[in-house]
Amino acid sequence: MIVIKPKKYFEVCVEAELTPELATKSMEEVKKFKVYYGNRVVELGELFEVTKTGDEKKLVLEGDFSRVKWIGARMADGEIIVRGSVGANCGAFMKGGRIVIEGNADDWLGIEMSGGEIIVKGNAANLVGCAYYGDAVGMTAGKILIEGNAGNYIGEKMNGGEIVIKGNAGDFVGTEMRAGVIEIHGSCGFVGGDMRGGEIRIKGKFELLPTFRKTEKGWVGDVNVKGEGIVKSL
Amino acid sequence: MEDVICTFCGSVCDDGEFDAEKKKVKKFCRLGSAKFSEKERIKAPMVDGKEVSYETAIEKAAEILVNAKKPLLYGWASTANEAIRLGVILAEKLRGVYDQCASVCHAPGTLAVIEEGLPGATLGSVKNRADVVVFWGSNPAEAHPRHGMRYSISAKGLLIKDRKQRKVVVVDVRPTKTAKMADLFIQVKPGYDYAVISALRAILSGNADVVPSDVGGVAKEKLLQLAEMMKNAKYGAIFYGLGVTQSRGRDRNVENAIKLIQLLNRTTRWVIWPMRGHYNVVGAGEVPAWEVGYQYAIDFSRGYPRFSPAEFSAVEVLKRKDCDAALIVASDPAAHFPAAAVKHLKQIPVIQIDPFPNMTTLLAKVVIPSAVYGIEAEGTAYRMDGIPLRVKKILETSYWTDEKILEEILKRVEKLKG
Amino acid sequence: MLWIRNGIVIDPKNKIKAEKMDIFVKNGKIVPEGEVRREECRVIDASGKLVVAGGVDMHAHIAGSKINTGRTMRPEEMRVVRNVAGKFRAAVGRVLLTAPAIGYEYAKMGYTTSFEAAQPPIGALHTHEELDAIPMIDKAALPVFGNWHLVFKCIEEKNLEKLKALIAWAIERSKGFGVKVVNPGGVEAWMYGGNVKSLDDQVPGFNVTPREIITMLIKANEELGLPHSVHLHCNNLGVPGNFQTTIESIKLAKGFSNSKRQVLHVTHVQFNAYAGSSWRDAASGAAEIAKVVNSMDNVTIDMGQPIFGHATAMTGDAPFQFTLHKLTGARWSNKDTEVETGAGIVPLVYLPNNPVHALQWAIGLELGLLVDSNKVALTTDYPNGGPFTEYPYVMAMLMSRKMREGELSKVNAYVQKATGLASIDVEKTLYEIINMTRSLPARILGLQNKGHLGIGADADIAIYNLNPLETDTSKDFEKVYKAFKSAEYTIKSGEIISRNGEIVKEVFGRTFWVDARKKVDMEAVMNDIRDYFQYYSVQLGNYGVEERWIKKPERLEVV
Amino acid sequence: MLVVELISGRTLDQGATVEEKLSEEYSKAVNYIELSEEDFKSLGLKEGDRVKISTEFGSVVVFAKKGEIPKGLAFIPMGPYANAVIDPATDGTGMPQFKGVMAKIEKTEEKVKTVRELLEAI
Repeated sequence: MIVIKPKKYFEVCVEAELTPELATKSMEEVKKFKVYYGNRVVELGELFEVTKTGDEKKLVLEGDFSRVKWIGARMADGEIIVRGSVGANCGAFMKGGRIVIEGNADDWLGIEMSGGEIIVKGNAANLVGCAYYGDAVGMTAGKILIEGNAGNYIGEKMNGGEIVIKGNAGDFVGTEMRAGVIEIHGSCGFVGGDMRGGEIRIKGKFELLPTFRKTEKGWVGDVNVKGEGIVKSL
Repeated sequence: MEDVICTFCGSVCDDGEFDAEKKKVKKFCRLGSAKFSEKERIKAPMVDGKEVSYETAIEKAAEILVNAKKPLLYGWASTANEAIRLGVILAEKLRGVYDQCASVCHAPGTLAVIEEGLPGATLGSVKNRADVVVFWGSNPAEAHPRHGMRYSISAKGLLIKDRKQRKVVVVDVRPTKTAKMADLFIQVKPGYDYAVISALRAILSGNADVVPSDVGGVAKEKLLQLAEMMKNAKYGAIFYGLGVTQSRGRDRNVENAIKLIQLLNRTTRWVIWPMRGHYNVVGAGEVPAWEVGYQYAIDFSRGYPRFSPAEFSAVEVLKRKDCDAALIVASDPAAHFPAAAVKHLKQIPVIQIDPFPNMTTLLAKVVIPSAVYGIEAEGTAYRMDGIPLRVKKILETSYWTDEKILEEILKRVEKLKG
Repeated sequence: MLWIRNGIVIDPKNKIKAEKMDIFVKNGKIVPEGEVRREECRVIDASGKLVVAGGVDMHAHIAGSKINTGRTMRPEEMRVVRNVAGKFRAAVGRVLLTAPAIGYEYAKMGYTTSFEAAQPPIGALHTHEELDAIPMIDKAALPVFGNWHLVFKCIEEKNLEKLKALIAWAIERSKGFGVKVVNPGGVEAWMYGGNVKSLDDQVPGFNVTPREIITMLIKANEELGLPHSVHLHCNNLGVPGNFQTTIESIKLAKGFSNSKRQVLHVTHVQFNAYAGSSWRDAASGAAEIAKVVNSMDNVTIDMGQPIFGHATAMTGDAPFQFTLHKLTGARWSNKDTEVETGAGIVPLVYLPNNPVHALQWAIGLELGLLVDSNKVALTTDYPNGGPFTEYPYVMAMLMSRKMREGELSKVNAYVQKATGLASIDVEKTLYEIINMTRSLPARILGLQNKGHLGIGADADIAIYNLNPLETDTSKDFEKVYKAFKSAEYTIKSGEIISRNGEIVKEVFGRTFWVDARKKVDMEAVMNDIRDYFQYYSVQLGNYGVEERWIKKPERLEVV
Repeated sequence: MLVVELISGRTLDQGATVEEKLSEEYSKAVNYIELSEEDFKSLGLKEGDRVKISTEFGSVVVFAKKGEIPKGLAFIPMGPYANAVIDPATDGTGMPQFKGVMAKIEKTEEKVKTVRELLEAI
């Protein structure tokens, strides 16, 4: 297990594709791991304090990582615990393993993830589990649990997996969704625009688009894409 | 001088007549006339408020930019392509961020293009063929005053000869000046454009039965009426504005509208186009697109371009305090950005290149005055529909052009970087 | 000054078939040995290497509003990083490339000239700005004429002098190179949601037919004596059964002749070579087309070869693009352009196991194999058929039956029954391939100093790590592919710009444009032009491109 | 006190003075809010009166005007006054929500700041 702690406040955001894979490397290698500090490429050890305890495939990120982007991107296994908040693109294209964020997550959490689990104890921002710019399909498998609130455009083009939001979600949930489940325990705005499949369950209030048909299964649509998505109360 | 080209709004009218003696322009609208009227200028280059030579200001600017970990290069919508190209190359060289005014204007439309494409036409096509024109969240009467006369509402075209042969629809949240000229005005509840467009698509695709009696404050009968009008048009055009790009839904509104256009083209002809604001905001996106692949919100920190408005648009970069210097060209973010973004701009060294003093001048460390394209300098600009026009130099000036200033900064930067 | 020693030269224009010889370069030109002092030359040892002229791409979409909208629409294309900024520009793109990437990738492959194949005249300044941004290569653009109301008017009036004057005026104003015709009449019909289906359909609103448009444009083009012939994208592109229309169109060239070149070039014929009545029974019409082309001495074609993988369809053929959008459900851009033309863009991907895609792939190859090597140029109609960076694949395939057999086994079996590819024995020789990528396209375009290594030619030279005397192109296809993928040397106007597939020097080439104004009485058309400008949205005085706005213009005057 | 949905946008006056940001004309072109006649009356306003606009994101004092606008909606020309109160969230699109923020409007005696003062206050 490796514990990583920022040495200082970062003047501009840092991009560090930290994955549990790092825990399998020697301290030397970990410290030399390349991260981007604005337009400078620097060594991890220059910006972060690093300590290693045992061989577990696990990263513990201590402190505020809200200015560090791409944490856990493309990770395949192992675990990352963030004892604070994370910056954008956390868990992007993740294939497996687990990320626990004790604070908040920024935009693009778990984009196009195809496996694994992300748990956010605080709030998440926008575009959770979505398709990245120009891509056809968002999250395909895995689970994202947000214990607080989430922002807008959650689960856009989602094609599998599960997103659970214990609090409220923002606007445009599950737009162009194809498969998978989004569960919102609070309220949200528009739901299911051009939804083709999958299910959105909401406990609180939400705004249904005028293109869904009421059936026994719930609201089915979006009729504009001959969709068979289901929107229903939880 | 005839055929003078206006460098104010995205209509880029090119039929002006300039009287060099009186320094007045004829034929243009109030905005164009204001553009060509004499006004207060930044007198000389300044560093920390002190007047200096161009060379000194440029030296200082280059120093700031080279030392920055993440310089933001923003603006570009009111300058010529030649300057923009140098700006993009400078951003690439500095490994900074390039963003342009569209990101607080029509860039959500660009996100929609990424999703669905852009089924459009030049303004000349609309003028010649369009029998139905819809202004959706756009208000040319105030933002593009001659658009209606030259291209859309009352333009005299080949197939559509005048206003009588054309139906004009305005969809907006309030009865704008443009709405007064319309045959049909549809007032939507703010934030419900997406739902209204979805309802129209449902009606047009034979699912009118699911549409409730009221959508976003619009009665179903009215939606049926609009759908009927759209279906019966021989050649229709939607011109959308900031009413949809700056409100709830943003790019999703435009995306939905494009899907509506796709559907309409199965039975008749329809096109859609954004009412772009600044005279060359199209160039500010097209130039980086061919140079580095993207239109805006481009980060070069890794030595190659990456696109992400969520991270690299100027407002996000500033709000996140994710830049440590800024070069502002032909724009005034201090006036036009939300306070939360301006706050960081006040904390970092700012270099401004602009002909006119504005709010950004007040917070800039280095101020470099420049010539006005279309009046004092020649260069290429793209009208809102992408039609290229060469704006003219009609008056002499001692001010340097943006192009020259940027060329010199680029040279200094290259030298400093070794 | 350069001295390329002991290379094995293939130069089809000058009938040099793999001869060991030296080449001398001075002031950007190929010169006789006597004009250089050997001791002042930089010497390149090309022993055992293939030395040929720089490649000439005679039909690609490399600049202007279409490709740029394509880039905007497809950020996912831009995530492939080809060069990190440093000594040279950052260059990105998977198939759709940025302007710097286009120049760099051509140069790496030993290509030194490329023509933008469709330019809406009113958008010419944009096209030229992008051409100016492409480093490394020489370039030019072909303005489109086949759906322009002014052209229709001249044809309706059967006024050839007027049409000639219009062409000369438009090519000068757009700083263009020749006469491109895209789906004549069909794009105008699209303005009403339609298309034209045969050469004899009347264009809506006009008393003209595609047959008349093509014929009269050929006539005008020939009387003007432009360097290049009419460059035709046929009607019915992408429609099963269209090979008949293509053959009919090709036959329109009968009765015209030109001692220097063809009188009609038909482009990306693969997309216009389908037999059958629907995609369910579609088959190849390549053999029939090849027969007709081979039987005529005044027509050339290019392949439009699809490459499996990503591509982006972008043409002036707006109705076809909409059909493609309906078929695939993919993103769709469209641009109706004043009273001149239209365009459309749709992303696509060619999959080997898709019967239609496999059919298209096979048809392209059939055309390349069955048509006389002096009549078919190698293209992918970039980015419609795929990347130009895979030209080496096409080159190797045309030379190796063995390679084709291997590839055939990987594609949908539908190809076996719908095309004759499997039974084609033809293996083009290296000489023929060099012709199809150099001498022939240069001749088709009318570029006298390109595509060959004779005295006076531009010193655009490619040296490949391939000994033609020792290579069996039929068997060594992998080696052939590799060699052509990255030239050992690419020399542009006498400067070494690329080595072993790495850029070593950035240069900017010239933009050719054709001036035929002296051949016409411009007043024959000016009144009509003035009158028609009421239907434009710009002033006549603001229309067009001045030479001084272009970085390195080169005017070719027709006298 | 009144709660309205606030939108910002272009006007001819704003456009005609946008290159003279430090002039009084510009300030005049952008330092007001348009309210429906009904809302205007309900606040007991007369032309030239000032109101304080407060949102979750800040507050600003501007002149009040009667405008042709539905009840419950208010319009403020794009510019620094509007930007003191609009929602800066871009929701990942890069575009702040310049149109559509709930705002509290109340009559005030506070003065309307100049653009310089506005900038200083940020």
